[in-house]
Amino acid sequence: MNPDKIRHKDIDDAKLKRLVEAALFIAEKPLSVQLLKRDFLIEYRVSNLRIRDIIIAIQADYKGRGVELNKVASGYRFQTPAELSEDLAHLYKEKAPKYSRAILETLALIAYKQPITRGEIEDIRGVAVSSNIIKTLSDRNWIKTVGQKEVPGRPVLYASTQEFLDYFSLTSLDQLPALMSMEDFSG
Amino acid sequence: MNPDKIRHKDIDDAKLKRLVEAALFIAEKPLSVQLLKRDFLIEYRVSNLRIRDIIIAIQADYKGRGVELNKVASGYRFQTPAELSEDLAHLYKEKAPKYSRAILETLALIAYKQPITRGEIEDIRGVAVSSNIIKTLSDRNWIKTVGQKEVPGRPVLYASTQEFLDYFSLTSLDQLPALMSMEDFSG
Amino acid sequence: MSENRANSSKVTLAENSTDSGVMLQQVLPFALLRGEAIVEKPQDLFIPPDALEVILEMFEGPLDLLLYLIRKQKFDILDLPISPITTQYMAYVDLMKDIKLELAAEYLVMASILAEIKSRLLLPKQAVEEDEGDPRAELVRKLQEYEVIKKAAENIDELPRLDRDNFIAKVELAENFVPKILNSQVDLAELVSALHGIIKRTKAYEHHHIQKESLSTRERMAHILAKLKNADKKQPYCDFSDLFTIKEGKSGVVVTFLAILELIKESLIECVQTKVYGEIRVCLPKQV
Repeated sequence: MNPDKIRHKDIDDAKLKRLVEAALFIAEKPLSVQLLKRDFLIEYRVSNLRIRDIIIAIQADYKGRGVELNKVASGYRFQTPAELSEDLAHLYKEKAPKYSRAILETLALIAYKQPITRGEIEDIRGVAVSSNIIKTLSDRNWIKTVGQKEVPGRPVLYASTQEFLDYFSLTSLDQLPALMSMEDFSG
Repeated sequence: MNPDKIRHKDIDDAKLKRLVEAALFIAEKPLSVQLLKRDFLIEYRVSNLRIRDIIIAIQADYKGRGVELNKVASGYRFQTPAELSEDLAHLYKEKAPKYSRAILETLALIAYKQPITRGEIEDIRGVAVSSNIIKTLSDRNWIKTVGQKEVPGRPVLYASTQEFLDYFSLTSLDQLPALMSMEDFSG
Repeated sequence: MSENRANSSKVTLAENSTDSGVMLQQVLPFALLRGEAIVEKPQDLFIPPDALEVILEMFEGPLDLLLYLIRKQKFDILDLPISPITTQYMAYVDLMKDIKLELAAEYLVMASILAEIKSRLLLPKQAVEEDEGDPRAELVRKLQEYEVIKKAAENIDELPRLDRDNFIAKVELAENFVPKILNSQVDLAELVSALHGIIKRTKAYEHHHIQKESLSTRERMAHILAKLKNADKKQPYCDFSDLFTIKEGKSGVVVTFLAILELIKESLIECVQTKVYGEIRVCLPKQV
């Protein structure tokens, strides 16, 4: 088809702006001026320059609003402003994977045997404690360092935190469940 | 966790408006006031009434623009206004599925006569309702089962869903076109 | 369309049909074909079987076919002329049979209903009991009920639809957007079971004397260490008496005292007394 034949209708600025705005909102991908013309404005006689002016006008309209019209490599698209990302993150909550056995054992040892060094935890568990485990528990604010042990290397001592108690609805550590009695594992 | 504990930060109207606007644009589905509160505003102390006022303000802002904020059954969503449909539709014409009369009549019976059993649908239509029809409507989430009729065989009762109303941009069942009245039968 | 095919009411050309067509014996009103003009079929018109199939498939069942015939002839549905309607209906059914269309059972059931109503209407008036009423009433009711739904379905089809008439606005998230990760949930029982796991694995664990009673002491030990760690860099110590809280009572004092003893034993703190009977100061061990 001859595009000149199709592009015959006039369109006023108000209608053009509505149409461009709608097109940018419903398109699956960023729209360039060319794509806008080809896919949404094929029936109208409208210059690239005019489309560009309309886009600039729309960009101005959305300054300081909940969405903004940005230029990316392949064209224009509506995006949320960077400042809102943190607040919007709530919608896309993702469940973190369940804690591994290693994390739970490390946490248990810190809770029941605090203050305790990483070396002591490794001694009891019989395997190395990765930095990731300590980081995970620290990031969660469940453990904290409470000093250093006066042994060679001055290793850091770990203890549980108030947040740890709060999470498990405990008022103090002695509310932690009693462990099995000594006889149970003396054999 | 106690939600009252989380909802503590104050938020001014300008920020609230930006956030609600952004949330409505990025959400995958229509957002009710409740959903907005739960998923986007959990950190803020904000009343339902205030959110509703903000929504009304946003609706006013978008009057005559390329998209408008509409209320449908399950909440609010931004969609293109009917006046632009013709200009926008030609690109998407192939994408919109067509539904057979069998499907539409079954859907109409479920929408207007719910709760209704398959046997009752067959009775009114005068033909058997194939499992494919029920499956298509269920897969689209337009119908759901809402129990069993206390007659021999305890057949399943079908009703329409919010997604059905959302798809047709309706807020409730009473917005469905009125059924033919008796006067329409003469002649 | 595919739903139509699966519908048991469908009328389909029988497979391997060798009929090349059919010569029609009588005038039949024909349907709108895909919205195109009504084909008023001359008597000798040859209708290709495919076209017939399309026409007949337009009917959703016997009620739909009857409604079509009634509307086409501008009959009054409330005063249904059974005789001509039955004749025309039967002609359609015969036609479907003639071209070996697989005829849904419902069409034959309707044929017998029509025949029965017709025969009852032919009975002398006095033979019909008063309270039996109009034999057509039930059929008329069904036709009306079906027409209401047929029209409702057409109305639904015309409602604005997503992706056809309405389009949902979509907005991308900002580049710096990071989804919020919810912390994993831990059960207190899991924690205890983790520790039991260690105990079972570690024979040497008997030395560790983990008991409920010692926990308050261990907690206090951690508190004291934390307090000393956070102490002023210029005065990196605590007065011994400051470690006790009178409000805790005797048992609290005992716990604190045990904690201090345990900390000294493990060389985690040091106690210094600068003068006789002077205040005892507790501090972290001097760095080497």
